[in-house]
Amino acid sequence: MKLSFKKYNNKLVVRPYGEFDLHTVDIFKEKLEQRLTEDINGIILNLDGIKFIDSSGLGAIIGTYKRISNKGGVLAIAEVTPQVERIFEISGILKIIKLYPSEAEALDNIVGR
Amino acid sequence: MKLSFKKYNNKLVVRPYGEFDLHTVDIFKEKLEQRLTEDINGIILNLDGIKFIDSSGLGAIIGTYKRISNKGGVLAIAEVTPQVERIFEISGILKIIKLYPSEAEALDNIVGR
Amino acid sequence: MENKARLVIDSLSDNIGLARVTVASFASQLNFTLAELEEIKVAISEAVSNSIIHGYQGEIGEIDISMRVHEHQLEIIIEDQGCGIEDIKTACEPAYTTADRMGLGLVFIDSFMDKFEIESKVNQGTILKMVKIPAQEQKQVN
Amino acid sequence: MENKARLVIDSLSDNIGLARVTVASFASQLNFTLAELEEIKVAISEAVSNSIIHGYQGEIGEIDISMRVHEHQLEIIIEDQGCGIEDIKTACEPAYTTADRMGLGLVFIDSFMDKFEIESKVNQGTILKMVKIPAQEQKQVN
Ligand SMILES: Nc1ncnc2c1ncn2[C@@H]1O[C@H](COP(=O)(O)OP(=O)(O)O)[C@@H](O)[C@H]1O
Ligand SMILES: Nc1ncnc2c1ncn2[C@@H]1O[C@H](COP(=O)(O)OP(=O)(O)O)[C@@H](O)[C@H]1O
Repeated sequence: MKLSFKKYNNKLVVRPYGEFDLHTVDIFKEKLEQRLTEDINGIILNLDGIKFIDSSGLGAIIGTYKRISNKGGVLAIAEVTPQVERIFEISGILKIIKLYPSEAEALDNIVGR
Repeated sequence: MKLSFKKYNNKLVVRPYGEFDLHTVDIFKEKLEQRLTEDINGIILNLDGIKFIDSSGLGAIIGTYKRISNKGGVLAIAEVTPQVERIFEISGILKIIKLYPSEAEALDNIVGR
Repeated sequence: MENKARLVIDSLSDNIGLARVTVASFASQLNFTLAELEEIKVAISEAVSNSIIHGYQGEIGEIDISMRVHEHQLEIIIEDQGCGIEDIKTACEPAYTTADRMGLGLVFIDSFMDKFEIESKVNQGTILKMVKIPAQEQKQVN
Repeated sequence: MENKARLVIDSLSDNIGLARVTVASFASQLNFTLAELEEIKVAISEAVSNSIIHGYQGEIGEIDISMRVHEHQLEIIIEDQGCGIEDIKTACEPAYTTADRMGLGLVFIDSFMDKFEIESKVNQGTILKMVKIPAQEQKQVN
């Protein structure tokens, strides 16, 4: 898995590429932790580069949600592929995390929170 | 393997798609034979849709060359991918069959023969 | 037509993608849609991950994946010689996990495959049997 | 790091693509370029086709493909229990064929892999052993 990061004030946009499974979750967590500075109160996870996800990848996303919620921040998810959306739907994760069609919309909606 | 055919006077343009190996050579030979009417004196094989070829696929191309040569016609090959070109080079097939960068050039060069 | 293949891998997370790719490639001889192939991949991914994490608990063992195409259906058997499951019924409950994970792996397999069975013996290992039939074939039968 | 996998397939031409995809997927944990992965695919394709056509001569038997990554090199062993090769040296000559084919399969394997060995016993079967090392690794060693 490759990851790219962008920072807008105190929001962090995270964009992982590749397959999101047991083999890649540790890389994801590690790289994210390095970028998760004190000031960050919102994460936008852009998933348009994720070709595959299973329950291990889902677990890492829930972990990210818990991590940012614990410090009072929010997590938004943008640009999911159909396979990812399907997994999200079955898992019930949509009850706690919002999906946005684009990164810009996700940013707009969590800015100021 | 899928094949598409076009006829220009008495030249036949053949365009196979997919992988060219032991599993697909019979389909190739069979479909080609159906289109190889009496009047045809030239075949242009457009290989831009071939993602993979091995010696079995190469054998089917040599077979096509022999088939059309026996009735006094010519075979030209157009638009090969790098993997196909590599196999052609090692095999020595380029000594007997010409490659053209485009279908149009191949047609131009064998028309009137 | 019948066709068989068998993939045996070391229980390393490096091999999860290999297992997915191999099974999906084998499955593609049937009339599965792309969405169905994705479902098969998730099921394989969950099963192989479970053998690595729960079955062998990080030790290196073998995971055996047998595939068969038979009467237009895909049969998959995934086997490990790991620690086994004590209570299969509980293991299958959503959110049940013994390893601080999601507890959704077996739930996903069950919802993505047409048939799903687990056999397991503590200290001997676990066998998952699954069947998937292309929706297209199911329609033709009815 | 060491990693192993083994694919056993029925000797049907339907499975040649499966063998290519599986070996290429396994190989991709090393630093192979796309062109090198294509070379590996050709070698697998030739070996499996030979087992199907020459080894089992159209009968159904098993083809066993063992893969190992070891010290940054890929080792592949392909085995059939088919008719075997009487004269290995002659079989390896360019254009030599007993089945009205190109006689280039073994030549391709030899030119695409870094090491290539054949063991065969008439009526018992044939074993092909190949090694491929990413060009990038070879440079680093020198
Ligand atoms: N192959 C296996 N070997 C041993 N135990 C297993 C195996 N597969 C599943 N289990 C047990 O079943 C539980 C539920 O599995 P699963 O639904 O995949 O969730 P998770 O992997 O998230 O824990 C696991 O936590 C584990 O205790
Ligand atoms: N697995 C095998 N079992 C038996 N004979 C084989 C096998 N592989 C190769 N051979 C023999 O070696 C010859 C040369 O093989 P090859 O170079 O691949 O060319 P081709 O497949 O075009 O004949 C074959 O024609 C066959 O006689």
